[in-house]
Amino acid sequence: MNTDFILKVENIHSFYGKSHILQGLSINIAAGEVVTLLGRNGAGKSTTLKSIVGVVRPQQGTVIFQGDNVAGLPAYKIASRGICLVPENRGIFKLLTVEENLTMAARRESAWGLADIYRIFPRLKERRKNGGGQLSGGEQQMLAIGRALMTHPKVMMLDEPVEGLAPVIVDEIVAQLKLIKATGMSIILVEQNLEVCTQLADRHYIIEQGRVVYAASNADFLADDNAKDRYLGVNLVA
Amino acid sequence: MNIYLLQIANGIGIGMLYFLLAVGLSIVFGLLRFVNFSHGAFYLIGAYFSYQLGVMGLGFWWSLLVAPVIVGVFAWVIERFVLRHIYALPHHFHILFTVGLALVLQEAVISYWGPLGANISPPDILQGVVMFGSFIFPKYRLFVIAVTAVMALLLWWVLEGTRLGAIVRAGSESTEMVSLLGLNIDRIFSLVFALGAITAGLAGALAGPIRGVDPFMGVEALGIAFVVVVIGGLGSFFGALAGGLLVGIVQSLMSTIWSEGAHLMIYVAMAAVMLLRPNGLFGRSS
Amino acid sequence: MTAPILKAVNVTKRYGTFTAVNNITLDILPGTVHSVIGPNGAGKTTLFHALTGSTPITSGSILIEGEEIAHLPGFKRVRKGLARSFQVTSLFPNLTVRENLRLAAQGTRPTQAFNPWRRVESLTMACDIADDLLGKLNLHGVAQRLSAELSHGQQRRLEVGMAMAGQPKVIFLDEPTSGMGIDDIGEMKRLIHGLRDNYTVLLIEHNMDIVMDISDQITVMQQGQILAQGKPDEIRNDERVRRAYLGSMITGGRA
Amino acid sequence: QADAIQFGCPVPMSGAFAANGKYADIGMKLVLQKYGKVLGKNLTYTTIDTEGKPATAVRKMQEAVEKGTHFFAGGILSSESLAMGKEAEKTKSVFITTAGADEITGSECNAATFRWSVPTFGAIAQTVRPLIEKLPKAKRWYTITPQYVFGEGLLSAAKDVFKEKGIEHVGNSYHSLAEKEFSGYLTNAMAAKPDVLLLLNFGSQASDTLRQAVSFGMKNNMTILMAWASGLEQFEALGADICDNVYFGAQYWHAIDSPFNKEFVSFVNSSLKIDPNYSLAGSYICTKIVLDAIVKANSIDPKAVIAAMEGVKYEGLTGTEEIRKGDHQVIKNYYLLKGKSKSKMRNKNDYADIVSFGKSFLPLDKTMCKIA
Amino acid sequence: MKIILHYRFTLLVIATVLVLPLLVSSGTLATEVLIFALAALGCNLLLGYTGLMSFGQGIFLGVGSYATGLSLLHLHVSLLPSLLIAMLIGGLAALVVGWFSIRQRGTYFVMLTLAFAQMFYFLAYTLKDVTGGDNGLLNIPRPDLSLFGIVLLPTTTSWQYYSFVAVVFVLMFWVLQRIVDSVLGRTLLAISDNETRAAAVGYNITLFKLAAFVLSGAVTGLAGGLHAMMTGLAPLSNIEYHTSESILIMTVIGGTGSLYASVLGAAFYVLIGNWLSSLWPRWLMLLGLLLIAVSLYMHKGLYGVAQSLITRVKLFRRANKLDVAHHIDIKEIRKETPKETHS
Ligand SMILES: Nc1ncnc2c1ncn2[C@@H]1O[C@H](COP(=O)(O)OP(=O)(O)OP(=O)(O)O)[C@@H](O)[C@H]1O
Ligand SMILES: Nc1ncnc2c1ncn2[C@@H]1O[C@H](COP(=O)(O)OP(=O)(O)OP(=O)(O)O)[C@@H](O)[C@H]1O
Ligand SMILES: CC(C)C[C@H](N)C(=O)O
Ligand SMILES: [Mg+2]
Ligand SMILES: [Mg+2]
Repeated sequence: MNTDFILKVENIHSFYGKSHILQGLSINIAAGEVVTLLGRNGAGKSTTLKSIVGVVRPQQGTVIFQGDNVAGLPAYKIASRGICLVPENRGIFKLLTVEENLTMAARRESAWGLADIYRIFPRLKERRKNGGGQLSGGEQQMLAIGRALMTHPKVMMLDEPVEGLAPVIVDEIVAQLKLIKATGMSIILVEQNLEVCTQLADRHYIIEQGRVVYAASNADFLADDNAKDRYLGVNLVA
Repeated sequence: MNIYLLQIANGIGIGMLYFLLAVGLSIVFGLLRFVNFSHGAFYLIGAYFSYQLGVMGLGFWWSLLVAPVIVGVFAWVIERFVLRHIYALPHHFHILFTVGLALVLQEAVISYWGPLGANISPPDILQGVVMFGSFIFPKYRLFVIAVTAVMALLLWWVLEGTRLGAIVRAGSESTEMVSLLGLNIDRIFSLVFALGAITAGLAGALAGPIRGVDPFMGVEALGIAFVVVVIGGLGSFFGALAGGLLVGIVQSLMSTIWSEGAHLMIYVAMAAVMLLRPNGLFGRSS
Repeated sequence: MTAPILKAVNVTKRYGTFTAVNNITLDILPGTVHSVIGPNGAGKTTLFHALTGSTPITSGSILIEGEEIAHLPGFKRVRKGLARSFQVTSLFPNLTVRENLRLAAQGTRPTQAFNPWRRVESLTMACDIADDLLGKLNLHGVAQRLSAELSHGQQRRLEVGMAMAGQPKVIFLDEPTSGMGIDDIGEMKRLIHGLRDNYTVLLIEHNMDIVMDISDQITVMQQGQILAQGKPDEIRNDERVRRAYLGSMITGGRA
Repeated sequence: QADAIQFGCPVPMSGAFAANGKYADIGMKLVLQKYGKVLGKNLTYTTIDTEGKPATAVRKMQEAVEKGTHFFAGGILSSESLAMGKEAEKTKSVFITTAGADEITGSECNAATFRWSVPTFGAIAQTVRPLIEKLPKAKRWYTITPQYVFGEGLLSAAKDVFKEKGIEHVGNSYHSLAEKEFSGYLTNAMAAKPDVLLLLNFGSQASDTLRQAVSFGMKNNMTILMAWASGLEQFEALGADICDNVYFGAQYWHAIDSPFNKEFVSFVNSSLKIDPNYSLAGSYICTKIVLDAIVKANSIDPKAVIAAMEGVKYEGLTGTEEIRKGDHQVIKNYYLLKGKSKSKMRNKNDYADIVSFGKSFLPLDKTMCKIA
Repeated sequence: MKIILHYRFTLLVIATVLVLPLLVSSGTLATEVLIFALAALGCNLLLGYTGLMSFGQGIFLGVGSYATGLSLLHLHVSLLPSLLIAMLIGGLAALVVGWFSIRQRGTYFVMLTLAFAQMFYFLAYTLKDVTGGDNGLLNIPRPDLSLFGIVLLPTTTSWQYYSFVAVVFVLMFWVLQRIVDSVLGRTLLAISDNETRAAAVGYNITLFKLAAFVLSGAVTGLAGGLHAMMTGLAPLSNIEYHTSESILIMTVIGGTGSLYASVLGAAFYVLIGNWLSSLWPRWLMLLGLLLIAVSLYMHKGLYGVAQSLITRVKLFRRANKLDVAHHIDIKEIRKETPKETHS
């Protein structure tokens, strides 16, 4: 069982200054799987992603990626091993053109080329010579995902990828994420939008105060209104 | 030939050296987002290293090549082991650090080579003058123009035409994001910092035979570089070029028109540019 | 029929050759919640920037209660009764929550803020507004914390509070719920709904649940232009809007 | 320590004139060591780093006075020396300097201030005049002048000589004290086609101008004269190739053929293994003048010492020197040197030959000095 | 007790002014400390409270000393009016410099102030009929403090002058402390925190920053005036780049957390500089190393160091006194400890 997981996070503790955010959190993800992290604002979802990729250094616990403990390595080393985080703010380089944003991230061994990205996000091709700062929110999100693909990740982590996007764009992005999933990519998704989560994910974790308080497969979770209610306050039961 | 034309030609000669002096400051400044107050000190040690290598018998050409490289390595070490740790701080700490480093370097130069300056002779084939009609130009200054022009092309290509250049520009916006893409931004910053120092060191080594070396040449150079960058625009390669040439030409022309004010006029030119284009000739609006 | 409190006439904003807002004319009636929706990049935020003076407009005219304000810089429009929140949270991170609100309240009387001698506490008006808002925003418990230390949801609430503190006539909210948890969203919805009693609200929002529930009027933008305008029901049933924007409506949960 | 005689050496130890300060400091140390004790009291001195800034100089001088120092020899820059002269008068001390500005023993002179160096009038008279004599065909002269009192002083003195001798002054370029790039001025000078290029700037600026002039090939078609060279260290910095065939004016040169100088040079040679330069020699002789006056007055009361200095005649570095009572100016020789090629140098420091020398000073009534 | 706490900084400054003469034997040196402390206060007003890093403070010190010098020499005014003129001219110069540079932010602003410093230097250099050029203005008198012909405070000796400067300094400190605690001070803090937000809630940020700049210029001008009287001259070097640099260094060494930090910074810089320069001609190297050390290890400046020392002493004492409450105390004290800056 153990060997099946491409990424195993075990009992990590992370801090911002003195405040103890992650308090012994453990999750894992198998190759080709999509899991979501759910939870209220401030539960520690983003912090979990940051701790995995090394932007926040976990002070305890292990992050086993493909059999090696990567906890404590600098972010760029973890990223270059194949864990790519698309952060909440998307991190588009405003001074670079769309195309430069993509090409600078390219890896020689990457299965994803510029043409592949343009095929799934034709809008980016239209705006390829524009500066990254001139894109709308949705366009930026597409660029961020496309750029992540260029780094040829084995695990892609998306932090609220459809936050603030219009429904049609959300549909578009969800559709593309399904395609990406179909290529066998492992994805960790942090998302507030339950609809998006349940459409994409195989399993769900709910995080509360820096700990996993609930884990279930997609089907179980869909059926469990109680859990949704209790942990997410969706008020479906009432 | 008309004296003004002579002065413009001379100004171009001065200006290209100013460009080389300022461009490193501008690159480091625009990309690493901090003011390197030790840039002048790199110019200083570039000049002194080439002087020292010359004294040790390495010959002009090798000294010219090796001295900037030593400066670059030195800067790389400083960046790699010290400077790096303060990037996250407010920018007055960067200024404080680099001002401190400049002082240390300057005083170290005085301690080792003494407070007196020294002379560097250009190699024999670059001695003497070239005549264009009645127009006289020292061979060595022509050589400087040629070297700086080549450097300009090289730098431009690296920054705008290569993936490295794109990464460097990206890094100036968000280092964290660059690392999230699996790129070692720290190495790139060290590289850029060293590159900036190399250009300054080269400028110093080139300036030696024109101006000699003395321990306070760094302070003066830093002042000029600032004016050039302000005129040209923060972080802009072409800005440094335009600014350098403008300052050189203004300075040169003014020495015929109103010699008392030649130095003041550099600053007046700067004020004029600031009024018309607050971000400098080629600056992006902040 | 009441006169519009805010009128935009043929407002155009270009970035270089790109027209982000194209010849928009809008009437905002007092005491209403007027939502602006539209796909990403439609120009909603840019329209807000143009109306509140965060960016100068290329052409057109903007009238508040009949007075032309298009030429005024942003800080002067505040005195005419405009206030805004930002799509990306923009607070004074190193000041306390209460001080954030106090400063925002003070902004309508900036000459007082020039006083180099008066103590902050003696400006009772601004302090009272701030204390009052702390209650309304449910931020009493964190009043003395630095705003940087708040959770995202709390910061978003404070962001809206910053706009309220100026006691404006028209309040511009740019996606106040972006990135909020589900329970916080409900609270935010009530908060915005309550604003209608005292202010005129101009709202950008992607959460259709909120938009459809609390709007009096909706303007749909696409590619810098107005696509449709009307009451929530009209918009919900407008076929063009459905096609261009609402899609399968997953964003609003099961609205 | 309390009854030691305390000296102050206020010179720039840091900053652009640190080189001068360094040697001046050595000069004072040497002479105090040599004297050992005076009037049965120990001699002590403090180096005061003026940083080249008048305000710092004055502030530190005030501090030294508060600690009981009343004899100061130093001041390299005109501005700091003028300011310290004022302070010396206020604090009833004695100050002797080697700086350049005429005001020190001219319009700003005072009872407490003395100056060893020859003012601009004499520097021009002893360089421009002999050169005109030597080069009767050189009728067109071009000047390059730093824009401050010292430079203006040299320039106006030169203009007077030009007028008198019927020389055509074909142009002048002013430059600021911060200038390092002289090619613009030199381009201008070349266009004027002068026979002589007269450099009126000082220190590293003079070196830069000369160096750049040589690179423009100007040595080939005109004669170059640097009216006020700073001495041996400048030759060392420039090297023999550049100095070859160039004329220099100098306050002091280690090869001066006077009995006291010979003694002094061999003393320095033996104790430091170097030849003395102007800063070292100036500081040495200035301090010596004060020491001798203390002995003569048999008192350390500054007033008495001043009285003892006034009008005194002594064997100095440039031969017999005399302190003029009316303006506290030392009447001494000024030298015209000519640089020689490396092959002709007999030893490491034999950069130049003395071409001529002499004493030229404005008469007292023209100095504008009124010592109350 | 509350009052003491309220005026703790002003009281601290009074104590400093009284203790300084015991530490330094020279009145001139002590006076210089206070004068540069004043200049550093002006700089801190910008750096610490408005978020503006000015590399042009030397301009205001320089014009302040010229203003005092010229008014004493040519207008024959008395002590206080001449200082008032220095403040006025300092403020005016700041208005001009600020007008052009304040629209720029961050690094670009730094460069502009620096370039202006150069420009004013060359202006002063070129206008030698007014400023005395390189020689500077000489013979500036130092009038006694008198009212209607009655001498209230003579300023002849250096210690007499020190007492006068000390009074002026304490007064100015109190005023400035009051200003940074005022509505204006808080608004400036807010602007330095987030300009966009400040503009969006109605503040004319350019105007506010300009006000801070003018205030800073006036304070620095006053320092320049006092300095001119102290040395009896207004030299060109007061307006140099180096002066601007020193003022800035003092401010940063002191720390920007509080106005009192600037007093510490100036005292440290002036005294250490004075001491080191008498020990070793290459003392600037030590200064350079010190600057590097501050930027690497002492981000809150001397003030931060002092603060944490005090905290530690308190902690130690309390821990000894009350063993039982130990745990709670440590927590409480932690809160007071300045937050570490993350690098
Ligand atoms: N840079 C930071 N410094 C200090 N505390 C932080 C920082 N970033 C986050 N926190 C705190 O850490 C906790 C977890 O934050 P995190 O961003 O991981 O939450 P989240 O689950 O992603 O929430 P959201 O849904 O709002 O994005 C919160 O209490 C937050 O206040
Ligand atoms: N500073 C700018 N320069 C050039 N183009 C810009 C600039 N700001 C915005 N744009 C462009 O204007 C268009 C409208 O952007 P705007 O931010 O107003 O969209 P929006 O409707 O608010 O979208 P979202 O819902 O994603 O926030 C976008 O295409 C964007 O790329
Ligand atoms: C020493 C002097 C001859 C020249 C010096 N530059 C001065 O200012 O006076
Ligand atoms: Mg998050
Ligand atoms: Mg928007």
